[in-house]
Amino acid sequence: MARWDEDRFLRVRREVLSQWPSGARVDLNESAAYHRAMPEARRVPWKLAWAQEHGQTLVQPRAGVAGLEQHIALLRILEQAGADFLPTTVDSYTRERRYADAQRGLEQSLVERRSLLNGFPAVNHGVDGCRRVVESVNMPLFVRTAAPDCRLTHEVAVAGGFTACTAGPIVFSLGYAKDYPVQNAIEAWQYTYRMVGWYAERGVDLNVEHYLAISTMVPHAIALACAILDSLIAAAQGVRDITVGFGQQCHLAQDAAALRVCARLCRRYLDAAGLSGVRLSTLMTQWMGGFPPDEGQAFAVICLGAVAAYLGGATDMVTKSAQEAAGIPTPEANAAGVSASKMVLRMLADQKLAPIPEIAREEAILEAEVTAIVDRALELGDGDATLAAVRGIEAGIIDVPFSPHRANANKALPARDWRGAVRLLRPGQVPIPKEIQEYHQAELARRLEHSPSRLPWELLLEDVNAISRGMLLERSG
Amino acid sequence: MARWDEDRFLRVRREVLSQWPSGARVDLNESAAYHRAMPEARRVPWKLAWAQEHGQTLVQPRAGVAGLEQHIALLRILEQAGADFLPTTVDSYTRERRYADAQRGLEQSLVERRSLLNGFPAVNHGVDGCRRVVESVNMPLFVRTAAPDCRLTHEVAVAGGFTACTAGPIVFSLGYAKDYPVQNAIEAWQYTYRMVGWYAERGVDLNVEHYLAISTMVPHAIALACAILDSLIAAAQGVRDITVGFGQQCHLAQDAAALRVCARLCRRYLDAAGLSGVRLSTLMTQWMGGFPPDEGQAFAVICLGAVAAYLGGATDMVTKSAQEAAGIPTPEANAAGVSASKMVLRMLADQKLAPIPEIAREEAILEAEVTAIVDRALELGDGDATLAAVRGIEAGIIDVPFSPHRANANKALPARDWRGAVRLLRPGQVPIPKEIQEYHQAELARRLEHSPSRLPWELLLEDVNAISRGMLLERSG
Amino acid sequence: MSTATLVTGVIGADIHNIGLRILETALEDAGFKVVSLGILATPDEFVRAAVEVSADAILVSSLNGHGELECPGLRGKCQEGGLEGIILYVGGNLVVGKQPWEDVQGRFLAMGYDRVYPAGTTPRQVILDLTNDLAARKGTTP
Amino acid sequence: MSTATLVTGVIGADIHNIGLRILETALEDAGFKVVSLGILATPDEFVRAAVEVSADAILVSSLNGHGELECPGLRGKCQEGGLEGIILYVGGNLVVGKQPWEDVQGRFLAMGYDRVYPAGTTPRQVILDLTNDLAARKGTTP
Ligand code: B12
Ligand code: B12
Repeated sequence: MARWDEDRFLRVRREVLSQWPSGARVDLNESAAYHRAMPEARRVPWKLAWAQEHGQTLVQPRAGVAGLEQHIALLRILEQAGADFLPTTVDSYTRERRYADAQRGLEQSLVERRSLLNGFPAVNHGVDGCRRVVESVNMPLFVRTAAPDCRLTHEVAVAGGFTACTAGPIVFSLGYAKDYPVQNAIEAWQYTYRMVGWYAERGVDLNVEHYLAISTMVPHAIALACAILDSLIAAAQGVRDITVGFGQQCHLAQDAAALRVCARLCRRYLDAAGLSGVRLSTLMTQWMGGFPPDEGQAFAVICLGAVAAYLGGATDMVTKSAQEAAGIPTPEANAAGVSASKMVLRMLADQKLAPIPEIAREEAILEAEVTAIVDRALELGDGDATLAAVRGIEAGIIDVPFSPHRANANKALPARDWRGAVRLLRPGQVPIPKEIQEYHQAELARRLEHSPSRLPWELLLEDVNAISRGMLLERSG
Repeated sequence: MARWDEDRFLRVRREVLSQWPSGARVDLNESAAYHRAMPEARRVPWKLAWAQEHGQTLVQPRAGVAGLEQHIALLRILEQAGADFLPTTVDSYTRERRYADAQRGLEQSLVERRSLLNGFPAVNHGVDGCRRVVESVNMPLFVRTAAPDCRLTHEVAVAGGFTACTAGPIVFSLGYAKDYPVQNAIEAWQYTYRMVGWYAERGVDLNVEHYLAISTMVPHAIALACAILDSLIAAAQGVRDITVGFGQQCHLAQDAAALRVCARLCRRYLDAAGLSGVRLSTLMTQWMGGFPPDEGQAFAVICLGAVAAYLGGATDMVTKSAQEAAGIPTPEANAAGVSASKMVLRMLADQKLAPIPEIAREEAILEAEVTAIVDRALELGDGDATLAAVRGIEAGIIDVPFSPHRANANKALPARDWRGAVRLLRPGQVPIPKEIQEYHQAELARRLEHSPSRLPWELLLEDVNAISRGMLLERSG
Repeated sequence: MSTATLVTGVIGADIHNIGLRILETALEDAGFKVVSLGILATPDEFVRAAVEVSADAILVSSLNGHGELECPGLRGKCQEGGLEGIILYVGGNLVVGKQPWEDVQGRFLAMGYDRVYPAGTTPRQVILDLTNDLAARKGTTP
Repeated sequence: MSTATLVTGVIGADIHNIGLRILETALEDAGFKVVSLGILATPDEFVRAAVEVSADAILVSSLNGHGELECPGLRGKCQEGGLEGIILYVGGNLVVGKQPWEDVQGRFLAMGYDRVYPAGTTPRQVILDLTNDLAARKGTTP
């Protein structure tokens, strides 16, 4: 996992930029100068640092439509609603590097005057399109994409003035790919990280955000292990500003605990790997599983997400809208998700409800679990995070429930316990420490008491659907 | 505060029933028989007991329109959304016993096909109209009115099959009257309580709900003192099922603490007065002050209310809608307030986040304050709750900020402290124990540090408006 | 700083006094003499008080939604009482439910109110309008 | 208990597999033979697999909103591949945003799908429809 030398980076770069005509426009030096001319307050890393200093939790929605003007109009509405960061969610074609299809979708969208794409085709809009976006709003921007290979998107978006991107070879392989080899994804991401490092060397800080988006019933320990390994890989290429996080599971103590431990643990592994000088911040995205179609219920999930972010002291929270179950939200519905979330955070900001013993308990459990998983993976990888990832996945040490990736073991079987906490019913090869696994079993047994005849997968289906049906735990009767 | 003998009750009753033609239809014995024939599950007292046994928090909205059919349609939508109790909010004319004006408003509403009244004119619809309502839905019903004298409304509504009513001479004098003497209000309420007692003697349990609705910046201690004294007055007339509560102040620890102490304290005073055999339950109504016009922000207030109700283990919670600031909500908006609230409660139900030390701390403070106020009032009243109320108000021992009543002292001046908790900046004659008042001052000082030049009333205005402007504490800058 | 006299109150069967109290505090702070009727004030009480103190304006608050039922006729009563041309403001949650503001405003202007305010109006705005309207009546600039 | 063979997959640049996995589990439980292509399946892959296993039906899942861009043409490819009259279902969040269901359904029926399902459809419903449709093809009653 040695740092790529600049030659290698620049060699691969030629090929990356040739994937679509807009690549030719990207000029690293010109971009670095563009970034250096931006006011600090419009840069993600600066604002994250500011938020940490002031104990604030920042909020950003997800949003993206095909057309440039429409996208700008959308972002302005979100800015108005109080978003601290603005997103640019990239469409699925762009994620899969199907730029010609994205072009077709973009053109058809302009003709039909509605977005047929589920996001903003950043590569097709090119560097100047991205700069139009960045210059049309006041808040710092994230480019939100997710795939095993996002190199061209990041070249274009960063040159376009974006100061943060979603990232990670492990989180994006296991979450967004089927047969793209993990090893290859790592290389693709090392490229992006190296690019971020290149900017950093020139005084241009960019933030990189690591979290496992597929998180329906994924225990926080597994998600954090992935984010930490990705962070090690990133830092090795010179990334200096990293956010680590996970998706809300709707159990307040577990969610808050995960926020409280994640940066601390990540720091510990960075230090052990001799990777110093990295700024860390934390993120929680609101519930990433199926949402309730009822909009009142959806607001409940959103607001409980904000309560958890407050209890855990998140630096950043990604919000959902009350239309989540129905489809891409209207700008207004998206804005209401932002304003509800911000309101909860503003109202709780000073209340100092902590310490809460239950959160501390979940912290201790989680810390032991994450440590066990990452240690074991690093052991398999002879201390190298890239090998740890590949071999850890192969060995089922890292095993993400519901992952669409063929390399994923699919042996770990989660379930909610009687209090709604996500536990491992069957750990598979995930190296959960013995006492903790016994605790999981005991807590799960209390739930199973009330439904003794159920098969594990029936339980899982029940848990997957519960929130969209308006509850955390299905009730018998 | 001796129990009225039946003769006195029946004598006054003739006059009460003659206030409007529909009074003639009320036949106590026939009504008692009607109630006895109702299934238990459709009675408020039964359902409150069930909820307490099962550790559940029930939810009810407020709602009422002029027309009978429209009102039924409205209640069915709320039932559909998951309301555990159904309301019938009575219009302002009926509250002020202006039945002829209510009749005019009702008729005009039917002509214009929209409700010109802000509630359901229960007296005008009469016993049979009320029974149509009760028989058209499956959930138990509350009649929600508020005035110094609600006797005829309660005669009609209870005969109409309602099994609970909002009540209280002190809470309704200080909250809803200008110059109606407190002494007279007590008599009017003793009548209603005696009526409830009359039914109870015949095996028909009815619930009576006591809370101070005017609660913008009213410290919980003052509100609970009022509700407890009202409960003593009620129980003395034979009421056997009482709910005590207050309005959410949006400080989680204070709200949860108030829920945790209110029934316990009320029981202590009932016991001391030799009033046994009363079933007590607890209530919190969601924020009763000005709401934010932004609907996302309004959902945040609503959901935080539900979080507080969960933390405090409320038996019942009255919900608001996201249209609160705009006016009487559409049935759908009202329903969304119910479903958001229920969703939060369902999701948190099993999580067992307690114990939370901060809540225990506020409990101790509150218990000491309430005890000091009620003890002092009872002392002034020579142990008689009715005299305690009259003299306590006269002496400013009970002093409700913003009360429109002329008898109210208006010397107590509240403010939020640096953490958003409501404290007394100036206690006036409210007998807050010395150490606690010092604590209030210290906590307030930490807030004032950041705004040293402000006058107390400027601070109050700031606090009154903060939530409707989207925050708990106004920020400088 | 104005020295005009105002009569304020919450009209009809309405008990919402918090908004009006805040407004009154601000008006007094701005130098107005405020005579407050408090809650549950009848149209007759408004007129009687205004005559008694020779008020320059009457400010009517109505939040509970019964504005359409309570507020018509006040202008007529003022005229009968000899308060020809007195400034009449009304404000609050004037009708039942969420209705387009233009409609609501139109209805109350038609009743003879000089200005109509939605809930959430700031005292600053009211003071500004009053100062202008009073000056206009006197033919001066504020 | 059915013994029919189904080809399932998530079409196009779409990676949402949770819903389909759950559906597949339920279908297998109900006795169907399920051949799953997983995520990111192209129309050609659907046809190739269906030919290979002589499938009775193809179930296409599309959640990411690109259904309108990815789903047209599959019926034509089936016919070219010799899968005359094969049962074609499609389901998920088929279009971008919240659109009236009748419109959406109409668009996909016009593309040649036999049945169109919104997100949130229960496996029970799908099993019922499949059982009926398969029986109808064979001219039997289920
Ligand atoms: C607090 C409150 C109460 C308290 C009142 C306490 C009190 N003594 O004032 C209590 C709980 C007792 C109460 C009771 C009822 N309420 Co209420 N209440 C509210 C609430 C939540 C806030 C009002 C408030 O204090 N706002 C804060 C102040 C500072 O703002 P403001 O009132 O808007 O006042 C400012 C401006 O509007 C302006 N202003 C006000 N008047 C005037 C007049 C003039 C001339 C001018 C220029 C400016 C002006 O200046 C003020 C200062 O800036 C509102 C909804 C909301 N806004 O969120 C409902 C609301 C007003 N209530 C309502 C109703 C229906 C009732 C009840 C009938 C029944 C019920 N909901 O249970 C009873 C009233 C019974 C009766 N006889 O009137 C409805 C009215 C419906 C409508 N118009 O469509 C509302 C809108 C709630 C709703 N959405 O249903 N209520
Ligand atoms: C979980 C989720 C994700 C996970 C996916 C994890 C995974 N591997 O599956 C992650 C986080 C990775 C993800 C990513 C994205 N997502 Co997504 N996601 C969701 C979410 C929240 C839940 C989906 C889900 O799992 N539901 C639970 C299952 C059990 O239900 P179901 O999917 O409805 O499936 C049932 C039925 O529909 C039916 N069914 C499904 N398919 C079929 C097919 C047939 C033939 C039949 C008969 C029945 C049937 O059977 C299933 C079992 O009952 C939905 C919104 C929602 N529903 O709340 C958005 C949603 C589907 N995603 C969306 C989008 C846009 C994306 C992204 C493009 C970008 C983003 N939002 O960041 C990327 C996708 C990138 C890509 N290349 O595709 C949009 C789609 C927009 C639209 N259609 O208008 C949605 C609706 C969110 C939104 N409102 O914007 N997402």
